[in-house]
Amino acid sequence: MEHILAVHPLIVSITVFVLAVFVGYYVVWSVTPALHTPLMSVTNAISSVIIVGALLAATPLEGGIAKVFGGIAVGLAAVNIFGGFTVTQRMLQMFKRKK
Amino acid sequence: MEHILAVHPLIVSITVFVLAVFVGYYVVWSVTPALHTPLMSVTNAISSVIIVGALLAATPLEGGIAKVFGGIAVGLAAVNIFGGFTVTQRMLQMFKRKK
Amino acid sequence: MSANLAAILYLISGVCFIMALRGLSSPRSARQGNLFGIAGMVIAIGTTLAQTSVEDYLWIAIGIVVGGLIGTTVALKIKMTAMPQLVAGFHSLVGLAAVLVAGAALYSPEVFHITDETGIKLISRIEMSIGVVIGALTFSGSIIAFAKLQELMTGNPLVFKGQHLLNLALLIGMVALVVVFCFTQSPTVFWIMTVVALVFGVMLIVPIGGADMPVVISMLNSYSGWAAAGIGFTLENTVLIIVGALVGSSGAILSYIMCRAMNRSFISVIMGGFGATAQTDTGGKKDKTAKAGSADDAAFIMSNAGSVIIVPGYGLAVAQAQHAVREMGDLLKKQGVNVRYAIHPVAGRMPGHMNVLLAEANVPYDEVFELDDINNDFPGTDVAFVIGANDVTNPTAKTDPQSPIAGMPILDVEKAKTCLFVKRSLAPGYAGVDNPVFYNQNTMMLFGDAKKMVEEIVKALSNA
Amino acid sequence: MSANLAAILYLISGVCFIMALRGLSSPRSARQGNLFGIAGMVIAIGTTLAQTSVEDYLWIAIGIVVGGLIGTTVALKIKMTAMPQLVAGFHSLVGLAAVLVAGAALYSPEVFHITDETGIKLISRIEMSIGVVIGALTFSGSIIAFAKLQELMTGNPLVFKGQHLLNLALLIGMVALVVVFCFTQSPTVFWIMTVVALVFGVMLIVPIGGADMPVVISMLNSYSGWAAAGIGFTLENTVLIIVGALVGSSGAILSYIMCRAMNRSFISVIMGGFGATAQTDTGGKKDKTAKAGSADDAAFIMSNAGSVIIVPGYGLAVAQAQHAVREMGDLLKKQGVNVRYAIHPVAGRMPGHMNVLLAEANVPYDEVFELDDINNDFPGTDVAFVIGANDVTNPTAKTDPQSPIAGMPILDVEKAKTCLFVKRSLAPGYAGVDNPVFYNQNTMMLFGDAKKMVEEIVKALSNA
Ligand SMILES: NC(=O)c1ccc[n+]([C@@H]2O[C@H](COP(=O)([O-])OP(=O)(O)OC[C@H]3O[C@@H](n4cnc5c(N)ncnc54)[C@H](OP(=O)(O)O)[C@@H]3O)[C@@H](O)[C@H]2O)c1
Ligand SMILES: NC(=O)c1ccc[n+]([C@@H]2O[C@H](COP(=O)([O-])OP(=O)(O)OC[C@H]3O[C@@H](n4cnc5c(N)ncnc54)[C@H](OP(=O)(O)O)[C@@H]3O)[C@@H](O)[C@H]2O)c1
Repeated sequence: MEHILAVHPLIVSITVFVLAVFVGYYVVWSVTPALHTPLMSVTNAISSVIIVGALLAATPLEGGIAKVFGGIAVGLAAVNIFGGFTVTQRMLQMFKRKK
Repeated sequence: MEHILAVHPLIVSITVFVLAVFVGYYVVWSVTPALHTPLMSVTNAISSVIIVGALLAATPLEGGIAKVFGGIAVGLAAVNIFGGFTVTQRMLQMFKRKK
Repeated sequence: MSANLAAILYLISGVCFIMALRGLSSPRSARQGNLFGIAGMVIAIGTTLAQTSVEDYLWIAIGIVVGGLIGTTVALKIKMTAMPQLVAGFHSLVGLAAVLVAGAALYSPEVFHITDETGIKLISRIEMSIGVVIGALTFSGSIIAFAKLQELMTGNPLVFKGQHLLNLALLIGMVALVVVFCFTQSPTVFWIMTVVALVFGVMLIVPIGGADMPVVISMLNSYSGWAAAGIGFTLENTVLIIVGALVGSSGAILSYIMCRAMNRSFISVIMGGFGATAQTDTGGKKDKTAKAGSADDAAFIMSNAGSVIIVPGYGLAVAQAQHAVREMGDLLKKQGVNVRYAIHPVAGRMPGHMNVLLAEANVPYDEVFELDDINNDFPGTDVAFVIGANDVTNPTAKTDPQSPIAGMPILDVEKAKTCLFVKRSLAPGYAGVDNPVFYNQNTMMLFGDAKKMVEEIVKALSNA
Repeated sequence: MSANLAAILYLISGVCFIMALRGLSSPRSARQGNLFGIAGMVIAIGTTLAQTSVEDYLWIAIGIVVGGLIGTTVALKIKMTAMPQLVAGFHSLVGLAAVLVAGAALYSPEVFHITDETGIKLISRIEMSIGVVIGALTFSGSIIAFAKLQELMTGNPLVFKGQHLLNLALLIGMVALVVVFCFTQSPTVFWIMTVVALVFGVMLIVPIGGADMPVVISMLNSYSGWAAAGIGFTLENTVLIIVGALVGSSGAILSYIMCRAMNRSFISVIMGGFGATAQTDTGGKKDKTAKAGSADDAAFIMSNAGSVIIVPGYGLAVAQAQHAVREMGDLLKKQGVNVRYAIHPVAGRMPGHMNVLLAEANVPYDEVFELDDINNDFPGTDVAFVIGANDVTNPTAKTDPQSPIAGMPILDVEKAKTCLFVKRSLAPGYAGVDNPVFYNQNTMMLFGDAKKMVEEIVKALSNA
């Protein structure tokens, strides 16, 4: 019997990835065409979750060049996160029903 | 930084489960209503994948009562697997387009 | 086989099962989907057998051969009208298998790698007890559902005083026993718990009327899925978790779809006794008269029509009239009539019931339409030919908010120029509500068994 | 924070992102979806910061405040018509951030726990190089796309001899450098590889015409998703993997939808030069004459109509005429005219472009219909008011299999009783194909800038 504990972490990642691709496939197809532009801007915002990697690089006390890279990456990702969610919210706020 | 290696296997299972529930939700809603009866029979067949557990119990050389249980469970699951896929196939074969 | 390879194979098997359900999104891809399902099962079994811990193949060879033969034979012999029973019967087996697997884990935990210094791991004890309880109530509940559908016992809801109290007591007892087992690991407690769950399963289903069984079956299906996922957690096995989630969602969604299409709450179905309370609603319209007609009349009307929409219902299944209906449709088409079929989401007694029957009779699926796709066409249609259906055409659902079917979407057959009803009497259907369409000016009742009546119409059409 | 808790929180964050996209299935749930997205981001960042390894908050505080301010300001100031540029610009930042994260991992691998006795783990080296290459080409490619859309450089495809050969050479060079880096771990090789990827990104985008940019942006979006998933593999981080898969699918599906709606293959878009080859197709019909009309004529026709369907296209965005159109629609509605909007899936220059513009002008979304939902209504409609749209109404798509838009579904405006076209000339649109509807008996051209023309119609309607 296989145990996930004994399994290489890469395989766990692959499992998560494969299932997430299925979820992504279905969830994107279910987006209504009228909201495809907000979809583009919101995926832009959420793809900035790579800020997680940038934070790791930017936060050790001693980090040398990696720390500089991390700090800049945090800034760039922040532009996207704030910009992406804000512009999406702005667009979505405009979609109204008939009063 | 968390590492999945260092993470309890239960949490890995939960991750897989949560994603699989999303997949299940979408994939079932996308089934056409005309095929809801075959859906019932095919889910019946695939839920017999618990035969995996039964096989583990049935196959050690020495197993005592567990081995008996496992053997019977293998048989029951087999009824479902063969029966479920066969009857589904029979039903699906009947769905034809206009010639 | 290395643990890594096995994990990858189990994942592939899980993906195969996803593809199996995905295939059902259209009749074109459905058969291929089923093959995916079979492939997934072969991979899962093969991977397990290729593990080094497998030593003795005898038992499982016997189990697979005997079980496989029985399953295949039943599946090939069964009539399409008996699908609800079959599904219920198969379900009970899954439940029992789950109980046995949990039992095996109790006696040989080392095979499942679920031991630690305390004996069986605590988390595994919890998972095991949940698995056995759900398995046991799925087993006994499905048996009762099977018996009701097969008419081995009365389909009437069995209700008695103190029922809810008894159920509550059983539930509390079950939970208490689970807790005790988790502390003691006692096999005796384990089996008492199992027996209580078996009784609980029976008590859960007896108050539910035979016709509500499809909802119940889906619910049990859902339970068995979650049970499989539970075993998946115990074994840390990806494919079991994936399948569990798929089956669990599928059952839950189907129950939801059925309840929504009937406009009833899931709770009210589970509490039972629906048909009984509703029947009182029928009076009032009895003084009106319905116009009755003959097979010849029907044949005449339809052969002069430009378009006919056939609306099948539960009576079609009872009378096994699907082949006769197809024949009638063919004759009409040959005379240049545009023939289509309209299927209500809860026509018949299980989801997709009518579609399977029509498919069995070789009706091409592109002549068969769902409610949403055809309902607007009734006003422009010459004849609505309703056969063995009743509730799904009852406009009371729209007009009377007190009616038990209030809010249920219906097929607007009354808007067709002429409306023909094939049934044996003016009796109401499943929901027990009188149908005002019977008494309309443009309605003609064709009293008789659905199959016989249609065969007579066929005869009349061929002679003309 | 324990690794287990962190893993659970990352999973929750991933689920939030799934819910964010799920919200977009309807305008009603979309804003709530966006809040889910924000919550997911907060959880992901919070969880990372709560890890014990975080020691110095200064840099990141500066980064988040400065970046956040810039991002918010841009997002609040940007015009809705500039959305394509904005998305391209933001994309380039994600690409650059990915390059920097990979660079940081190169210099401080221990922070990322990706070291073993050989230095950086082999698998992480592979993942890193894939991440940096995709990140770099996303960065430079998006910059070019931005420049073309913002008209900082010509939107024309830049094609030269030996282009494909050069690209092939770059691709091979890149792969070779990845292999060398994986063996040597040399930072020099890493940066050369990055530079080659940057050049490759530029070369990939220059041959593509400005108007094909939306497909390209989606494609880059998809790439950046897969790059994020790659970093997720390196960090074994669930939320990165989930987001990567979501974004990757989203970009791929949007490119696919656009290509399908234009009836072109993805490959042909990427190979570039579409507009150029098509323009030859225009001749032949030039001898026919189109009937021109004035704003007063249009106002007269529409105020006497029972129903008007407004078909907006790219010209509406160029002229920023959405507010004027809404005003016109309101006036017509006040006069009892049934006003609706029909949106073609590729009207404008990015998916959903027209919907956003109309929403900006306060057109309620229940007056706005997708092609499939309204196309059958043109025959019963009095006036089709086409404003700044061309290709999406061109029946050549159905009649001429040689046409570059052959097979693209179109809005059947010509079937309306009267068809009004607002545009500046008889010039063709994006695809360069002449539109025969201009010359129909029941068509009237309203030559002029879309905004000015509609404002004049509004004036005429208010005076009448
Ligand atoms: N499909 C599902 O998933 C599902 C699940 C649970 C419940 N239900 C419920 O089942 C009902 C389905 O509606 P329905 O319109 O299909 O059926 P129905 O309303 O139950 O009516 C069936 C009719 O068929 C007639 N009939 C019975 N045997 C016949 C025979 N041999 N020949 C001719 N007619 C015969 C009966 O009238 P006579 O006695 O006069 O002949 C009866 O009125 C709905 O109320 C639905 O909520 C459906
Ligand atoms: N939406 C997407 O995602 C997407 C992506 C890539 C490509 N495309 C392509 O873009 C095209 C979209 O079709 P479409 O019908 O919306 O646009 P179109 O066919 O490009 O036509 C736009 C028309 O607007 C007119 N126009 C331009 N500026 C104007 C102004 N200021 N005032 C009035 N009229 C003006 C132009 O004619 P005049 O010069 O005579 O004024 C032009 O013919 C399709 O071919 C589609 O394949 C779309």
